[in-house]
Amino acid sequence: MAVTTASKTTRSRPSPKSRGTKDEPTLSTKHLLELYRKMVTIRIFEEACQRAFREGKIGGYLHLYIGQEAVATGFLDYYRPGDRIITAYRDHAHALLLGADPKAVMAELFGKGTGLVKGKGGSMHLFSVDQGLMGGYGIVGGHIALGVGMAYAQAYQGQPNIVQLYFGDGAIHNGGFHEATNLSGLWGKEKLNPCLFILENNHYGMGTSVERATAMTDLGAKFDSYGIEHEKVDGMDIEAVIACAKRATERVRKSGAPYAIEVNTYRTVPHGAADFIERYRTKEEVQQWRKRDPIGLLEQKLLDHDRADEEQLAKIRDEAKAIVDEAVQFAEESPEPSLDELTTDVYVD
Amino acid sequence: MAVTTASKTTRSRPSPKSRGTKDEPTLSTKHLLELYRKMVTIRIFEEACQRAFREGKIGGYLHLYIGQEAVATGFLDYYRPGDRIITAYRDHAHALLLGADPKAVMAELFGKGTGLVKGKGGSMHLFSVDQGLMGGYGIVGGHIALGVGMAYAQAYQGQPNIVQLYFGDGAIHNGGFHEATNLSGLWGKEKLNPCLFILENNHYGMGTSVERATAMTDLGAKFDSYGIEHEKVDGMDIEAVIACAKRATERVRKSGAPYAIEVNTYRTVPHGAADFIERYRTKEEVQQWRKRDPIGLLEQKLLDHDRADEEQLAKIRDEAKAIVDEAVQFAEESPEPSLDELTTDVYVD
Amino acid sequence: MPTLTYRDALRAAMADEMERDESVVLLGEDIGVYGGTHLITNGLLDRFGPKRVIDTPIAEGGFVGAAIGMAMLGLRPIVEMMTWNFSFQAADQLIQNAAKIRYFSGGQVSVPLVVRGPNGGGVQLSAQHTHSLEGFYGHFPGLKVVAPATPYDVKGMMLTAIRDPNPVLFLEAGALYGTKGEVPEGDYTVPFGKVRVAREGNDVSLISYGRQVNMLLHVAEQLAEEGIDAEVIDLRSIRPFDAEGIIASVKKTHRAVVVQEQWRLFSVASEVAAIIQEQAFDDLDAPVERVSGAEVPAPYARNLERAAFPSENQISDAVRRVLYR
Amino acid sequence: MPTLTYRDALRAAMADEMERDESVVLLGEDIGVYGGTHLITNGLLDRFGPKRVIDTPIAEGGFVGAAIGMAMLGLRPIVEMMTWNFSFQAADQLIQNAAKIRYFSGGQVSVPLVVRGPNGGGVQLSAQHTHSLEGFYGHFPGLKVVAPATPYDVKGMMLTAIRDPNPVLFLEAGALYGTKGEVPEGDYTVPFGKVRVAREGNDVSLISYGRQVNMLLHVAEQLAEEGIDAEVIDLRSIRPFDAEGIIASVKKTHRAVVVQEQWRLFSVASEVAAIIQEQAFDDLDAPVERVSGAEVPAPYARNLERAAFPSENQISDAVRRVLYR
Ligand SMILES: Cc1ncc(C[n+]2csc(CCOP(=O)(O)OP(=O)(O)O)c2C)c(N)n1
Ligand SMILES: Cc1ncc(C[n+]2csc(CCOP(=O)(O)OP(=O)(O)O)c2C)c(N)n1
Ligand SMILES: [Mg+2]
Ligand SMILES: [Mg+2]
Repeated sequence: MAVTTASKTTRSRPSPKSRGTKDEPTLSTKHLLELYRKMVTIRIFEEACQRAFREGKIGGYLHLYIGQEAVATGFLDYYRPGDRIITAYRDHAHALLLGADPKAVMAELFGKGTGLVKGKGGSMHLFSVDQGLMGGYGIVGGHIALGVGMAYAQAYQGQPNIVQLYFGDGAIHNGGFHEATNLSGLWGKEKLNPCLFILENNHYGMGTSVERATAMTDLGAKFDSYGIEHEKVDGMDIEAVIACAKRATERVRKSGAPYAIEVNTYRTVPHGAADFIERYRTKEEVQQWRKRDPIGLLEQKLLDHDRADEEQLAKIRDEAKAIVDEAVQFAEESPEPSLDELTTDVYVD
Repeated sequence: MAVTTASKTTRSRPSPKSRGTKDEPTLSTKHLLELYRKMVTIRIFEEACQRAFREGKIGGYLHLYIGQEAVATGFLDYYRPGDRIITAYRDHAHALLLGADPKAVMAELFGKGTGLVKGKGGSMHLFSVDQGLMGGYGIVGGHIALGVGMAYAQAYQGQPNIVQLYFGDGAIHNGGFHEATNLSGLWGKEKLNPCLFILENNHYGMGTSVERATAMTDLGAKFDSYGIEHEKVDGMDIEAVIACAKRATERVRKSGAPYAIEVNTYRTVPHGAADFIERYRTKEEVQQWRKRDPIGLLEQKLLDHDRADEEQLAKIRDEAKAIVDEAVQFAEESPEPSLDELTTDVYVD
Repeated sequence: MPTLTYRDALRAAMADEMERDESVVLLGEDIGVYGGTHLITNGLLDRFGPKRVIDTPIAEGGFVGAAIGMAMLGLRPIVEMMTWNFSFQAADQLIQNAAKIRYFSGGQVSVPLVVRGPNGGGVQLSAQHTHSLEGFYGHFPGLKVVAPATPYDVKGMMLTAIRDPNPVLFLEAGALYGTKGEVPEGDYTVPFGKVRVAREGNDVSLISYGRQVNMLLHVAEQLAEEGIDAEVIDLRSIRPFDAEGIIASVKKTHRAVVVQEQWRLFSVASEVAAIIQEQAFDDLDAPVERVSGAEVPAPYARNLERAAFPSENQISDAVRRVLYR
Repeated sequence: MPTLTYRDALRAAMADEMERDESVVLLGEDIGVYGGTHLITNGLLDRFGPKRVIDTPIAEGGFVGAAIGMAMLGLRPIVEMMTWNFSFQAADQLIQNAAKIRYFSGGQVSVPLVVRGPNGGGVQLSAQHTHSLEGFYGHFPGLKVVAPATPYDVKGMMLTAIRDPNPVLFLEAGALYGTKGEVPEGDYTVPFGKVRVAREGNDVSLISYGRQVNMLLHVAEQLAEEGIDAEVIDLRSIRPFDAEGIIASVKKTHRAVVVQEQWRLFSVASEVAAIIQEQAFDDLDAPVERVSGAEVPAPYARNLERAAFPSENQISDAVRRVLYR
């Protein structure tokens, strides 16, 4: 896999013909640059993880968000204090966007005592409860019901908050999805389920394409079975995601009922950092999607419409790189967890 | 619960105004009388079970098919040798219709060594593999995947046969339904899943109505999520069921792909023979449905159109009663299983 | 002291705590409108309303998972498994989430969840509806697993369970729902992790939990007539597992018979025997005997089912063996 | 004899039998196009085509259930659990259907099914992806549960498993996939229900299965230097459970240490200890010692994970204890 370094990122900018950026940006320059900074930070963070994994400094499973940055970046732009976020194991971006210290996140991946969850969970289990992150989970389909239950609890407790529930296209065929979304639809009728389902359709569950996983490939439409309305959005266009996120989060917050978004996105890296052969998709397909890289598209837009120049963008990338380098250094230098930690946190005593 | 005895059955015949039998029967008199005989036999058999349960001669759980007779009777009219039938625990009718000896079925319920499965399974686990019955199963949602796998095996082995897979409205919200039907739709694309899904929608899963179990109450439409086409049929009108069964079984047999029927039916007895309070539905509702009792409707039709007279029908009922009485007597007189049977059939040695 | 059935004591514990604590909610199949298939929750929907007594579709994995999510935000859900036989559909949620979330979140969340329902056999429900799962779930750190045997314990242990900040699997002996016993009114708790000496004795320790405890008490009476003075130990809680309590009894009696309805291999009785030989090796005058369910799926026929479960004769024979009589 | 890795021996067994028997089909996630996430099925899609090498969606309950249905009609499906950690979603199918259908059908059907995949930890996969489930599934009559430790055994036992007319859960030690050993070409089988004496010795019996067996052999070498002659017993099969083989060894050595990665309570080691004190009470010179995984969900950090699993030191200390050294 060709790692896209921050500087390379700019090169992955679409060629004029494939430009999807004719129309004026709708968001303020300030906002756009902020989104750019967030996405770039995630990208550079993930690339650093990839290297650390290769060097054996990160163990276990490592799933990167490269290519999908615009999704969480867009939806979490409408995070409100008290909202709860839950996702699967591809969870670094969610933690960083919610304000978790990159140092603590990287330290977690390095299995250090200074990690976000004390080195006990690793990449798949990032939690930052005070910031709304109710976890990354490793069992496909397993976390969906948890999010639905959280939405019930929020409504029951009279909080004005919602749950953003992220899951992948592979999870939709799992019984866990079916049972949980049915409960959500049912409870939503009583305004007891302010849950926004964010289906990150990156077209593959590991090596299995949507077409090879189901005869009915309009995944968003599967929410019809549960009385949950839904829409689709282009997950590579951050402005589209932002517009959708604004509407969707407001709707769920008002209605107390669930709503679903099928996000069309793509991971331009292998499923896990340990994977290299990718027989299940062609280099060409990956290349095509790289042309619509969410960071590249935004750069293009910013430059085309003179919202920023190369220099500004380079500066943002360098700042992001500095943050990530610092996180890596912190992780490297942090001590392993104390062995007493082995037996703590099994039970609340 | 008012037990409908065979003789009472006639009284449950609809009053002229509620008659649904204006138009000429489409089936031959011979065929209609045969269907009548089957449904009446099931009814009388179930009523005998109910009494035996009250007398403590049948233990465990006992689920009766009263009110739903037309469903299995109609669909199994299109059973072809080599087809496989699988259903849940409400399975007496399926066994009888496939030709299982009523004596052996009743003996099973009495827990006798002469029972259909040697007294090991009881009411919920009737098997008659040579006659195509691949079992009754007690875990809601648990048997659906088995039927889908059987359909795959039949296609893989090049048999011209299909699977008739029966399940209830309560099972449709279970993850087992979702995962299995998705596989069926997927495998059906390759003509590897000749499976006819027969959803017996009797409007309640135990005490929970469809409306209280899901926000999307068009249950048949849930098959859309799996690329499986479907239709609905009136399960109280045996002629309608027959017509539907003919089309549907032929279609599945030809296509090698799944198809689904939502059957609108009703159990006019409590969920289980041990239940008496029924807070979840009104006496009036039950009464309304009794007016559309499948046996009553057929009697009406036969009489209205002079296809039979009271005498003929009474004779058929008496013959059925004799068969059931004989079955009960056989069950009573049969010995308990030998204690050696305790440890057999755990493994094939 | 008023006498209550096991069923009513259980309901009283839940209802009292619901009065005291708004965060307690109930979920399960047919627990509301239907009144509960075993009438445990009968009347609670009318008392507490549909927001707190939640009828669910038949989706054990879904509603257990949802309850875990509720618990993570501070509710105290009590989930009814109509019977524990259906819990295999929720095994992933119980084992992968409920048991582990606190640990892999580095202690950031807790899961104050109770999952309760009847388990065990004896009424001809046959293979799919007859399981005794104390050991099966007890294997997993992060869970607590308890099995009350008396009306007194079922109320006191349910109150402990609801207030426990950890996930508690509460395995009731369905066969005991109708049994009566003295149950104090009002608030009292029975702690987890301490065995109950159901009968004092000096010659042999009879060890079990759930419905077999009553059987052991009966056998002990018969043995008394033979001049055998049996002590009966009710484990009460399977995890935490009270090795101390077991060892204390065996150090006194020097002999033990462990009885369980569940299968022998990799079971509660395996652990009891293992612990005794580990910690009371020199005190043992005979090998620990185990009386377990027959190694077959539960049969339907009454005579086969009876033969599949421990009998009083099997138990007293085992006692005579450990006493070399 | 050619040397093969555990992985290649496993693949060879499946491929050879697929050549011989049309009724053998494979199902699982990413076993075809992807080549298998552990490359166990690599190349088999090209050789046998998509009708026999079936990529499935992420629906463990669904495809295990479907495989049971296939087996009931005479196919011999081999299901890959990408890892056994995901099998909790199929627990209902395995325990309620696969294990019991033959019984509750009165012997009318059989379920010649194999479910295989890696289990056990050691590579920092943390809590949800680290389980050793031999005892968990071994508890249920109707299932066979095996855990091969060598390339020789994995091929011979896989051939036995495929030809077995009963459901077999085949728990591979993921950590051993790359290990090499001598593996005969062609057809040979290793029967279930017989332990393997991996090393002969007279002073103490070290008993385990799966990847710990290699650890025990290594510890045995170290102990030899102390003049302790340890016998190493590889259980191989968990159900059927070879009590005889265990007892034979202990009657010779009079001492036993049981080692397992899984948790201590209600586990394989519990049963081994219970059986030994039951059947070799008078031969035992010391209590059976157990070395098990720490009673915590598996942690991620390397040092914590190492501390969570049995170590060579823990084992040799246990050996010294049973030898009163
Ligand atoms: C129940 C279960 N089965 C299998 C796995 C192994 N696995 C991990 S990720 C994955 C693919 C999930 O795909 P998707 O839901 O689309 O998420 P993505 O990786 O694309 O973000 C699989 C099969 C698992 N973690 N859980
Ligand atoms: C997984 C599971 N949960 C709960 C039950 C208890 N139970 C038995 S039948 C039933 C209702 C099923 O309703 P439906 O599928 O509509 O079938 P019907 O009884 O109406 O024929 C329930 C909840 C079960 N058998 N399995
Ligand atoms: Mg995906
Ligand atoms: Mg129903």
